[in-house]
Amino acid sequence: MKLVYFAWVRERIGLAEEERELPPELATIADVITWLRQQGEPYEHAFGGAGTIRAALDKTHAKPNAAIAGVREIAFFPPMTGG
Amino acid sequence: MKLVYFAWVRERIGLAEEERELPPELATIADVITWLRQQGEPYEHAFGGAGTIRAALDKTHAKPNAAIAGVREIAFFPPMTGG
Amino acid sequence: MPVSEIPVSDLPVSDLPAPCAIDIRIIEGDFDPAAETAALCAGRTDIGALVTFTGLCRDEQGALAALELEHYPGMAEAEIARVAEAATHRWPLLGVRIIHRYGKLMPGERIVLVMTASSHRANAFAAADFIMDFLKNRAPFWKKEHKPDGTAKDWVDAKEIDEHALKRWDQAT
Amino acid sequence: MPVSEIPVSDLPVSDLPAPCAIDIRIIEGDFDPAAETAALCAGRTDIGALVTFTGLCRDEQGALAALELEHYPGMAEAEIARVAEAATHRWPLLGVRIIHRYGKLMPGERIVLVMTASSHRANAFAAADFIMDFLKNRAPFWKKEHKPDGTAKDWVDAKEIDEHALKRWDQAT
Repeated sequence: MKLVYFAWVRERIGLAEEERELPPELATIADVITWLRQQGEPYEHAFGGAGTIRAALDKTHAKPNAAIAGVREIAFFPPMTGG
Repeated sequence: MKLVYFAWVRERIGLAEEERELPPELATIADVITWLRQQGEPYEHAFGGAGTIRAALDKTHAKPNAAIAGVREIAFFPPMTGG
Repeated sequence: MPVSEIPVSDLPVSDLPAPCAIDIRIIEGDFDPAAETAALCAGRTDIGALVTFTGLCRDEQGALAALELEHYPGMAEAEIARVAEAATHRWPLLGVRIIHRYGKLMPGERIVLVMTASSHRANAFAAADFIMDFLKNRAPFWKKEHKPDGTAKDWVDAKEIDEHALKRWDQAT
Repeated sequence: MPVSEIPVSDLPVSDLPAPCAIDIRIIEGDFDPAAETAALCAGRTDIGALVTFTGLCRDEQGALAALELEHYPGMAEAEIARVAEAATHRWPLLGVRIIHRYGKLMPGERIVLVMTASSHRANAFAAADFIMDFLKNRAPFWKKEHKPDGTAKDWVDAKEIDEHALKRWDQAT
Protein backbone atom coordinates (compact mmCIF):
# COMPACT_ATOMS: atom_id res chain seq x y z
CA MET A 1 0.00 0.00 0.00
CA LYS A 2 1.25 3.48 -0.85
CA LEU A 3 0.94 5.84 2.11
CA VAL A 4 1.28 9.58 1.53
CA TYR A 5 1.56 12.31 4.14
CA PHE A 6 1.06 16.05 3.95
CA ALA A 7 1.80 19.18 6.01
CA TRP A 8 2.54 18.47 9.69
CA VAL A 9 1.67 14.80 9.31
CA ARG A 10 4.50 14.57 6.78
CA GLU A 11 6.85 16.57 8.99
CA ARG A 12 6.17 14.53 12.12
CA ILE A 13 6.69 11.24 10.31
CA GLY A 14 9.65 12.58 8.35
CA LEU A 15 8.45 11.07 5.09
CA ALA A 16 6.35 12.40 2.21
CA GLU A 17 5.38 8.89 1.18
CA GLU A 18 6.27 5.24 1.67
CA GLU A 19 5.29 1.80 0.44
CA ARG A 20 4.06 -0.41 3.30
CA GLU A 21 2.97 -4.02 3.52
CA LEU A 22 -0.21 -3.75 5.62
CA PRO A 23 -1.32 -6.71 7.77
CA PRO A 24 -4.31 -8.34 6.07
CA GLU A 25 -6.53 -7.89 9.14
CA LEU A 26 -6.57 -4.09 8.67
CA ALA A 27 -9.98 -3.32 7.17
CA THR A 28 -10.55 0.42 7.59
CA ILE A 29 -8.67 3.70 7.70
CA ALA A 30 -9.08 3.67 11.48
CA ASP A 31 -7.41 0.24 11.59
CA VAL A 32 -4.49 1.55 9.54
CA ILE A 33 -4.03 4.47 11.91
CA THR A 34 -4.08 2.22 14.98
CA TRP A 35 -1.44 0.04 13.33
CA LEU A 36 0.71 3.00 12.18
CA ARG A 37 0.83 4.36 15.75
CA GLN A 38 2.74 1.19 16.69
CA GLN A 39 5.40 1.79 14.00
CA GLY A 40 7.59 4.04 16.12
CA GLU A 41 7.64 7.39 17.86
CA PRO A 42 7.29 9.59 14.73
CA TYR A 43 4.07 7.75 13.82
CA GLU A 44 2.77 7.96 17.38
CA HIS A 45 3.55 11.68 17.29
CA ALA A 46 1.75 12.15 13.99
CA PHE A 47 -1.34 10.04 14.69
CA GLY A 48 -1.57 10.21 18.49
CA GLY A 49 -0.44 13.80 19.04
CA ALA A 50 -2.39 17.00 18.94
CA GLY A 51 -4.40 17.94 15.87
CA THR A 52 -7.09 16.48 13.70
CA ILE A 53 -6.14 14.17 10.86
CA ARG A 54 -8.15 13.54 7.74
CA ALA A 55 -7.68 10.80 5.17
CA ALA A 56 -8.22 10.11 1.50
CA LEU A 57 -8.44 6.80 -0.35
CA ASP A 58 -7.10 6.97 -3.90
CA LYS A 59 -7.32 10.78 -3.79
CA THR A 60 -10.92 10.89 -2.59
CA HIS A 61 -11.94 12.10 0.87
CA ALA A 62 -12.86 9.20 3.14
CA LYS A 63 -14.17 8.72 6.67
CA PRO A 64 -12.26 6.73 9.33
CA ASN A 65 -14.58 3.74 8.95
CA ALA A 66 -14.09 3.56 5.17
CA ALA A 67 -12.92 0.15 3.92
CA ILE A 68 -9.46 0.04 2.36
CA ALA A 69 -10.02 -3.12 0.30
CA GLY A 70 -8.86 -2.58 -3.29
CA VAL A 71 -7.28 0.78 -2.48
CA ARG A 72 -3.82 1.65 -3.85
CA GLU A 73 -3.05 4.88 -2.01
CA ILE A 74 -3.99 6.19 1.42
CA ALA A 75 -3.27 9.81 2.27
CA PHE A 76 -3.17 11.40 5.71
CA PHE A 77 -3.25 15.14 6.28
CA PRO A 78 -4.57 17.92 8.53
CA PRO A 79 -7.79 19.78 7.73
CA MET A 80 -7.28 21.79 4.55
CA THR A 81 -6.29 25.45 4.64
CA GLY A 82 -6.21 26.44 0.97
CA GLY A 83 -8.12 29.17 -0.80
CA MET B 1 -38.03 75.74 -11.15
CA LYS B 2 -35.87 73.57 -13.34
CA LEU B 3 -37.69 70.41 -14.40
CA VAL B 4 -35.71 67.54 -15.89
CA TYR B 5 -37.04 64.40 -17.55
CA PHE B 6 -35.43 61.07 -18.34
CA ALA B 7 -36.10 57.97 -20.46
CA TRP B 8 -39.72 57.61 -21.59
CA VAL B 9 -40.84 60.55 -19.46
CA ARG B 10 -38.47 62.71 -21.52
CA GLU B 11 -39.63 61.12 -24.78
CA ARG B 12 -43.35 61.55 -24.03
CA ILE B 13 -42.93 65.19 -23.06
CA GLY B 14 -40.48 65.84 -25.88
CA LEU B 15 -38.10 67.80 -23.67
CA ALA B 16 -35.03 66.83 -21.64
CA GLU B 17 -35.46 69.83 -19.37
CA GLU B 18 -37.30 73.11 -19.03
CA GLU B 19 -37.53 76.11 -16.73
CA ARG B 20 -41.06 76.56 -15.37
CA GLU B 21 -42.72 79.15 -13.16
CA LEU B 22 -44.68 76.96 -10.73
CA PRO B 23 -47.85 78.33 -9.08
CA PRO B 24 -47.03 79.16 -5.46
CA GLU B 25 -49.78 76.86 -4.13
CA LEU B 26 -47.88 73.75 -5.32
CA ALA B 27 -46.34 72.28 -2.15
CA THR B 28 -45.30 68.75 -2.98
CA ILE B 29 -44.05 66.61 -5.85
CA ALA B 30 -47.57 65.19 -6.17
CA ASP B 31 -48.92 68.73 -6.55
CA VAL B 32 -46.41 69.43 -9.31
CA ILE B 33 -47.45 66.29 -11.16
CA THR B 34 -51.16 67.15 -10.91
CA TRP B 35 -50.37 70.60 -12.31
CA LEU B 36 -48.09 69.28 -15.08
CA ARG B 37 -50.85 66.94 -16.30
CA GLN B 38 -52.84 70.06 -17.16
CA GLN B 39 -50.05 71.51 -19.32
CA GLY B 40 -51.04 69.70 -22.50
CA GLU B 41 -51.36 66.25 -24.01
CA PRO B 42 -47.64 65.30 -23.85
CA TYR B 43 -47.62 65.95 -20.10
CA GLU B 44 -50.88 64.04 -19.62
CA HIS B 45 -49.33 61.18 -21.60
CA ALA B 46 -46.18 61.25 -19.49
CA PHE B 47 -47.76 61.61 -16.07
CA GLY B 48 -51.21 60.09 -16.59
CA GLY B 49 -50.28 57.25 -18.95
CA ALA B 50 -49.01 53.79 -18.25
CA GLY B 51 -45.91 53.26 -16.16
CA THR B 52 -44.58 54.21 -12.78
CA ILE B 53 -42.81 57.53 -12.34
CA ARG B 54 -40.26 58.37 -9.70
CA ALA B 55 -38.95 61.78 -8.71
CA ALA B 56 -35.85 63.40 -7.31
CA LEU B 57 -35.42 66.80 -5.63
CA ASP B 58 -32.03 68.38 -6.28
CA LYS B 59 -30.67 64.98 -7.39
CA THR B 60 -31.89 63.10 -4.34
CA HIS B 61 -34.65 60.48 -4.45
CA ALA B 62 -37.90 61.85 -3.03
CA LYS B 63 -41.39 60.54 -2.30
CA PRO B 64 -44.54 62.06 -3.87
CA ASN B 65 -45.44 63.87 -0.65
CA ALA B 66 -41.99 65.51 -0.35
CA ALA B 67 -42.12 69.30 -0.03
CA ILE B 68 -40.58 71.28 -2.90
CA ALA B 69 -39.93 74.46 -0.92
CA GLY B 70 -36.36 75.67 -1.51
CA VAL B 71 -35.75 73.12 -4.26
CA ARG B 72 -34.01 74.20 -7.48
CA GLU B 73 -34.43 71.09 -9.65
CA ILE B 74 -37.12 68.44 -9.85
CA ALA B 75 -36.47 65.31 -11.91
CA PHE B 76 -39.03 62.81 -13.17
CA PHE B 77 -38.10 59.39 -14.49
CA PRO B 78 -39.18 55.73 -14.64
CA PRO B 79 -37.83 53.16 -12.16
CA MET B 80 -34.10 52.72 -12.73
CA THR B 81 -32.73 49.94 -14.91
CA GLY B 82 -28.98 50.40 -14.65
CA GLY B 83 -26.38 47.94 -13.49
CA MET C 1 -51.64 58.83 -10.09
CA PRO C 2 -48.82 56.67 -11.36
CA VAL C 3 -46.08 58.13 -9.19
CA SER C 4 -44.53 55.39 -7.12
CA GLU C 5 -45.41 55.67 -3.45
CA ILE C 6 -42.01 54.28 -2.50
CA PRO C 7 -39.51 55.74 -4.94
CA VAL C 8 -36.59 53.65 -3.82
CA SER C 9 -35.68 51.43 -0.93
CA ASP C 10 -33.92 53.16 1.90
CA LEU C 11 -30.34 52.08 2.30
CA PRO C 12 -29.72 50.08 5.46
CA VAL C 13 -27.27 51.77 7.79
CA SER C 14 -24.93 50.58 10.50
CA ASP C 15 -22.20 51.91 12.73
CA LEU C 16 -18.86 50.58 11.54
CA PRO C 17 -16.42 53.41 12.09
CA ALA C 18 -13.82 52.92 9.38
CA PRO C 19 -14.84 53.89 5.87
CA CYS C 20 -12.24 53.07 3.23
CA ALA C 21 -11.18 54.60 -0.05
CA ILE C 22 -14.10 54.73 -2.49
CA ASP C 23 -13.54 55.43 -6.17
CA ILE C 24 -16.59 55.99 -8.38
CA ARG C 25 -16.67 56.88 -12.06
CA ILE C 26 -19.48 57.35 -14.56
CA ILE C 27 -17.95 57.17 -18.02
CA GLU C 28 -18.94 56.70 -21.64
CA GLY C 29 -15.92 54.67 -22.75
CA ASP C 30 -14.78 51.22 -21.71
CA PHE C 31 -12.79 50.47 -18.56
CA ASP C 32 -10.01 48.01 -17.73
CA PRO C 33 -10.78 45.74 -14.75
CA ALA C 34 -7.09 44.78 -14.48
CA ALA C 35 -6.05 48.43 -14.14
CA GLU C 36 -8.73 48.92 -11.47
CA THR C 37 -7.46 45.91 -9.55
CA ALA C 38 -3.90 47.17 -9.75
CA ALA C 39 -4.94 50.63 -8.55
CA LEU C 40 -6.94 49.25 -5.66
CA CYS C 41 -4.24 46.83 -4.49
CA ALA C 42 -1.12 48.91 -5.23
CA GLY C 43 1.42 48.74 -2.43
CA ARG C 44 -0.93 46.92 -0.08
CA THR C 45 -0.55 43.57 1.63
CA ASP C 46 -3.57 43.77 3.92
CA ILE C 47 -6.13 42.67 1.33
CA GLY C 48 -7.01 39.00 1.54
CA ALA C 49 -10.09 38.95 -0.66
CA LEU C 50 -11.05 40.86 -3.75
CA VAL C 51 -14.46 40.43 -5.37
CA THR C 52 -15.02 41.88 -8.81
CA PHE C 53 -18.46 41.98 -10.36
CA THR C 54 -18.65 42.81 -14.06
CA GLY C 55 -22.01 43.42 -15.68
CA LEU C 56 -22.04 42.81 -19.42
CA CYS C 57 -24.36 43.80 -22.26
CA ARG C 58 -26.16 40.52 -22.86
CA ASP C 59 -27.81 39.58 -26.11
CA GLU C 60 -30.75 37.25 -25.64
CA GLN C 61 -30.49 34.97 -28.66
CA GLY C 62 -29.92 37.64 -31.25
CA ALA C 63 -32.78 39.84 -30.02
CA LEU C 64 -30.54 42.79 -29.17
CA ALA C 65 -28.51 44.98 -31.50
CA ALA C 66 -27.37 47.43 -28.84
CA LEU C 67 -28.22 48.98 -25.49
CA GLU C 68 -28.50 52.70 -24.99
CA LEU C 69 -27.87 53.81 -21.43
CA GLU C 70 -29.21 57.16 -20.32
CA HIS C 71 -28.21 58.59 -16.97
CA TYR C 72 -28.77 61.59 -14.73
CA PRO C 73 -25.37 63.29 -14.46
CA GLY C 74 -24.49 64.31 -10.94
CA MET C 75 -27.19 62.24 -9.32
CA ALA C 76 -25.73 59.01 -10.70
CA GLU C 77 -22.38 59.64 -9.00
CA ALA C 78 -24.04 60.79 -5.78
CA GLU C 79 -26.39 57.81 -5.53
CA ILE C 80 -23.67 55.26 -6.23
CA ALA C 81 -21.49 56.98 -3.63
CA ARG C 82 -24.31 56.65 -1.09
CA VAL C 83 -24.59 52.93 -1.81
CA ALA C 84 -20.83 52.41 -1.57
CA GLU C 85 -20.64 54.33 1.69
CA ALA C 86 -23.46 52.29 3.15
CA ALA C 87 -21.47 49.16 2.28
CA THR C 88 -18.32 50.47 3.94
CA HIS C 89 -20.31 51.19 7.11
CA ARG C 90 -21.76 47.70 7.10
CA TRP C 91 -18.68 45.60 6.35
CA PRO C 92 -14.99 46.20 7.14
CA LEU C 93 -13.82 46.98 3.63
CA LEU C 94 -10.35 48.00 2.47
CA GLY C 95 -11.35 49.49 -0.86
CA VAL C 96 -14.30 49.97 -3.21
CA ARG C 97 -14.20 50.86 -6.89
CA ILE C 98 -17.34 51.27 -8.99
CA ILE C 99 -17.56 52.20 -12.65
CA HIS C 100 -20.79 52.58 -14.61
CA ARG C 101 -20.89 53.35 -18.30
CA TYR C 102 -23.51 55.25 -20.27
CA GLY C 103 -24.14 55.70 -23.98
CA LYS C 104 -24.49 53.04 -26.65
CA LEU C 105 -23.18 49.57 -25.80
CA MET C 106 -22.94 46.53 -28.03
CA PRO C 107 -23.61 42.94 -26.88
CA GLY C 108 -20.59 41.58 -25.02
CA GLU C 109 -19.42 45.00 -23.83
CA ARG C 110 -18.83 45.78 -20.17
CA ILE C 111 -21.49 47.98 -18.52
CA VAL C 112 -20.64 48.10 -14.84
CA LEU C 113 -17.81 47.16 -12.51
CA VAL C 114 -18.08 46.74 -8.76
CA MET C 115 -14.89 45.84 -6.91
CA THR C 116 -14.70 45.29 -3.15
CA ALA C 117 -11.63 44.43 -1.10
CA SER C 118 -11.51 43.10 2.44
CA SER C 119 -9.36 41.02 4.73
CA HIS C 120 -11.78 38.12 4.48
CA ARG C 121 -13.88 36.82 1.64
CA ALA C 122 -17.31 36.85 3.28
CA ASN C 123 -17.22 40.63 3.68
CA ALA C 124 -16.00 41.24 0.14
CA PHE C 125 -18.68 38.95 -1.34
CA ALA C 126 -21.50 40.44 0.72
CA ALA C 127 -20.47 44.02 -0.01
CA ALA C 128 -20.25 43.55 -3.79
CA ASP C 129 -23.60 41.74 -3.84
CA PHE C 130 -25.20 44.47 -1.69
CA ILE C 131 -23.78 47.27 -3.83
CA MET C 132 -25.15 45.73 -7.03
CA ASP C 133 -28.61 45.25 -5.51
CA PHE C 134 -28.88 48.85 -4.38
CA LEU C 135 -27.13 50.30 -7.41
CA LYS C 136 -29.74 48.71 -9.66
CA ASN C 137 -32.55 50.12 -7.57
CA ARG C 138 -31.20 53.59 -6.80
CA ALA C 139 -28.68 54.70 -9.44
CA PRO C 140 -30.41 56.83 -12.10
CA PHE C 141 -29.67 54.87 -15.27
CA TRP C 142 -32.16 53.71 -17.86
CA LYS C 143 -31.63 51.13 -20.58
CA LYS C 144 -33.18 51.25 -24.01
CA GLU C 145 -32.95 48.21 -26.25
CA HIS C 146 -32.21 48.56 -29.94
CA LYS C 147 -33.56 45.59 -31.91
CA PRO C 148 -31.64 44.01 -34.80
CA ASP C 149 -34.36 44.98 -37.33
CA GLY C 150 -33.75 48.62 -36.48
CA THR C 151 -37.42 49.35 -35.78
CA ALA C 152 -38.49 48.73 -32.23
CA LYS C 153 -36.64 50.55 -29.48
CA ASP C 154 -37.99 49.72 -26.04
CA TRP C 155 -37.13 50.99 -22.60
CA VAL C 156 -36.25 48.11 -20.34
CA ASP C 157 -38.76 47.65 -17.51
CA ALA C 158 -37.48 47.53 -13.95
CA LYS C 159 -37.68 43.99 -12.64
CA GLU C 160 -39.60 43.21 -9.51
CA ILE C 161 -36.94 40.72 -8.57
CA ASP C 162 -34.49 43.57 -8.17
CA GLU C 163 -36.64 45.18 -5.50
CA HIS C 164 -37.15 41.88 -3.75
CA ALA C 165 -33.39 41.36 -3.73
CA LEU C 166 -33.10 44.39 -1.46
CA LYS C 167 -35.12 42.77 1.29
CA ARG C 168 -32.25 40.35 1.89
CA TRP C 169 -30.30 43.24 3.41
CA ASP C 170 -32.92 44.27 5.96
CA GLN C 171 -31.77 41.81 8.59
CA ALA C 172 -28.68 42.41 10.68
CA THR C 173 -25.46 41.27 9.03
CA MET D 1 -8.12 8.82 18.14
CA PRO D 2 -7.66 12.22 16.53
CA VAL D 3 -8.96 11.31 13.11
CA SER D 4 -11.86 13.55 12.20
CA GLU D 5 -15.17 11.71 12.24
CA ILE D 6 -16.43 13.88 9.38
CA PRO D 7 -13.50 14.45 7.06
CA VAL D 8 -15.22 16.97 4.88
CA SER D 9 -18.70 18.22 4.27
CA ASP D 10 -20.58 16.46 1.53
CA LEU D 11 -21.21 18.63 -1.46
CA PRO D 12 -24.87 19.50 -1.94
CA VAL D 13 -26.26 18.19 -5.19
CA SER D 14 -29.12 19.18 -7.44
CA ASP D 15 -30.55 18.34 -10.82
CA LEU D 16 -29.83 21.18 -13.22
CA PRO D 17 -29.17 19.52 -16.55
CA ALA D 18 -26.75 21.85 -18.28
CA PRO D 19 -23.19 21.84 -17.01
CA CYS D 20 -20.96 24.45 -18.63
CA ALA D 21 -17.30 24.68 -19.53
CA ILE D 22 -15.12 24.29 -16.45
CA ASP D 23 -11.44 25.17 -16.52
CA ILE D 24 -9.30 24.26 -13.50
CA ARG D 25 -5.57 24.73 -13.06
CA ILE D 26 -3.19 24.09 -10.17
CA ILE D 27 -0.01 26.02 -10.88
CA GLU D 28 3.09 27.29 -9.14
CA GLY D 29 3.46 30.58 -11.03
CA ASP D 30 1.21 33.61 -11.08
CA PHE D 31 -1.91 33.95 -13.24
CA ASP D 32 -3.52 36.83 -15.10
CA PRO D 33 -7.17 37.46 -14.18
CA ALA D 34 -7.66 39.62 -17.28
CA ALA D 35 -6.51 36.78 -19.55
CA GLU D 36 -8.89 34.41 -17.76
CA THR D 37 -11.77 36.82 -18.24
CA ALA D 38 -10.95 37.19 -21.92
CA ALA D 39 -10.76 33.40 -22.36
CA LEU D 40 -14.04 32.83 -20.57
CA CYS D 41 -15.96 35.54 -22.45
CA ALA D 42 -14.32 35.22 -25.90
CA GLY D 43 -16.89 35.40 -28.70
CA ARG D 44 -19.85 35.23 -26.34
CA THR D 45 -22.70 37.66 -25.85
CA ASP D 46 -24.86 35.53 -23.56
CA ILE D 47 -22.99 36.37 -20.34
CA GLY D 48 -24.65 39.11 -18.32
CA ALA D 49 -22.76 38.73 -15.06
CA LEU D 50 -19.20 37.77 -14.26
CA VAL D 51 -18.02 37.37 -10.67
CA THR D 52 -14.31 37.09 -10.01
CA PHE D 53 -12.97 36.21 -6.61
CA THR D 54 -9.26 36.70 -6.04
CA GLY D 55 -7.66 35.43 -2.85
CA LEU D 56 -4.44 37.23 -1.94
CA CYS D 57 -1.56 36.45 0.39
CA ARG D 58 -2.35 38.76 3.29
CA ASP D 59 0.22 40.05 5.72
CA GLU D 60 -1.24 40.73 9.14
CA GLN D 61 0.67 43.82 10.23
CA GLY D 62 4.11 42.66 9.28
CA ALA D 63 3.72 39.25 10.93
CA LEU D 64 4.17 37.29 7.70
CA ALA D 65 7.25 36.99 5.51
CA ALA D 66 5.79 34.43 3.13
CA LEU D 67 3.28 31.63 2.77
CA GLU D 68 4.23 28.16 1.66
CA LEU D 69 1.42 26.24 0.03
CA GLU D 70 1.65 22.47 -0.07
CA HIS D 71 -0.86 20.49 -2.10
CA TYR D 72 -1.78 16.93 -3.02
CA PRO D 73 -1.24 16.69 -6.79
CA GLY D 74 -4.05 14.96 -8.60
CA MET D 75 -6.45 15.14 -5.69
CA ALA D 76 -6.37 18.95 -5.69
CA GLU D 77 -7.56 19.12 -9.30
CA ALA D 78 -10.14 16.38 -8.75
CA GLU D 79 -11.63 17.94 -5.62
CA ILE D 80 -11.85 21.41 -7.12
CA ALA D 81 -13.50 19.89 -10.19
CA ARG D 82 -16.08 18.22 -7.96
CA VAL D 83 -16.86 21.53 -6.28
CA ALA D 84 -17.12 23.35 -9.61
CA GLU D 85 -19.39 20.65 -11.04
CA ALA D 86 -21.64 20.82 -8.01
CA ALA D 87 -21.96 24.57 -8.62
CA THR D 88 -22.87 24.08 -12.28
CA HIS D 89 -25.59 21.63 -11.27
CA ARG D 90 -26.98 24.04 -8.74
CA TRP D 91 -26.98 27.30 -10.72
CA PRO D 92 -27.33 27.93 -14.46
CA LEU D 93 -23.74 28.93 -15.16
CA LEU D 94 -22.15 29.79 -18.49
CA GLY D 95 -18.54 29.28 -17.47
CA VAL D 96 -16.31 28.53 -14.49
CA ARG D 97 -12.57 29.06 -14.21
CA ILE D 98 -10.61 28.22 -11.08
CA ILE D 99 -6.86 28.59 -10.52
CA HIS D 100 -5.05 27.69 -7.32
CA ARG D 101 -1.35 28.27 -6.81
CA TYR D 102 1.08 26.30 -4.69
CA GLY D 103 4.65 26.94 -3.57
CA LYS D 104 6.07 29.99 -1.84
CA LEU D 105 4.00 33.17 -2.03
CA MET D 106 4.87 36.64 -0.80
CA PRO D 107 2.40 39.06 0.83
CA GLY D 108 0.28 40.76 -1.82
CA GLU D 109 0.56 37.87 -4.28
CA ARG D 110 -2.49 36.17 -5.77
CA ILE D 111 -3.26 32.70 -4.38
CA VAL D 112 -6.57 31.66 -5.86
CA LEU D 113 -8.96 32.76 -8.59
CA VAL D 114 -12.61 31.73 -8.89
CA MET D 115 -14.52 33.10 -11.86
CA THR D 116 -18.19 32.37 -12.52
CA ALA D 117 -20.30 33.58 -15.44
CA SER D 118 -24.07 33.56 -15.74
CA SER D 119 -26.90 35.38 -17.44
CA HIS D 120 -27.88 37.01 -14.16
CA ARG D 121 -25.87 38.29 -11.27
CA ALA D 122 -27.48 36.37 -8.41
CA ASN D 123 -26.39 33.04 -9.88
CA ALA D 124 -22.84 34.20 -10.55
CA PHE D 125 -22.47 35.62 -7.02
CA ALA D 126 -23.90 32.55 -5.31
CA ALA D 127 -21.80 30.13 -7.36
CA ALA D 128 -18.50 31.92 -6.69
CA ASP D 129 -19.29 32.19 -2.98
CA PHE D 130 -20.26 28.50 -2.85
CA ILE D 131 -17.16 27.39 -4.72
CA MET D 132 -14.87 29.28 -2.34
CA ASP D 133 -16.58 27.82 0.74
CA PHE D 134 -16.25 24.26 -0.47
CA LEU D 135 -12.83 24.74 -2.01
CA LYS D 136 -11.47 25.87 1.35
CA ASN D 137 -12.97 22.85 3.08
CA ARG D 138 -12.28 20.13 0.49
CA ALA D 139 -9.33 21.07 -1.72
CA PRO D 140 -6.11 19.48 -0.38
CA PHE D 141 -3.93 22.55 0.20
CA TRP D 142 -2.08 23.46 3.38
CA LYS D 143 -0.56 26.81 4.25
CA LYS D 144 2.58 27.27 6.29
CA GLU D 145 3.49 30.73 7.53
CA HIS D 146 7.04 31.98 7.40
CA LYS D 147 7.65 34.65 10.04
CA PRO D 148 9.80 37.73 9.33
CA ASP D 149 12.39 36.70 11.96
CA GLY D 150 13.03 33.54 9.99
CA THR D 151 12.54 31.27 12.99
CA ALA D 152 8.97 30.15 13.54
CA LYS D 153 7.21 28.39 10.71
CA ASP D 154 3.67 27.43 11.60
CA TRP D 155 1.03 25.49 9.75
CA VAL D 156 -2.14 27.53 9.51
CA ASP D 157 -5.03 25.99 11.44
CA ALA D 158 -8.30 25.35 9.66
CA LYS D 159 -10.89 27.86 10.82
CA GLU D 160 -14.14 26.70 12.28
CA ILE D 161 -15.87 29.55 10.52
CA ASP D 162 -15.04 27.92 7.21
CA GLU D 163 -16.96 24.79 8.16
CA HIS D 164 -19.87 26.82 9.42
CA ALA D 165 -19.94 28.70 6.14
CA LEU D 166 -20.84 25.44 4.41
CA LYS D 167 -24.07 25.10 6.31
CA ARG D 168 -25.46 28.07 4.38
CA TRP D 169 -25.66 25.84 1.32
CA ASP D 170 -27.73 23.07 2.91
CA GLN D 171 -31.05 24.73 2.19
CA ALA D 172 -32.61 24.70 -1.24
CA THR D 173 -31.35 27.45 -3.53
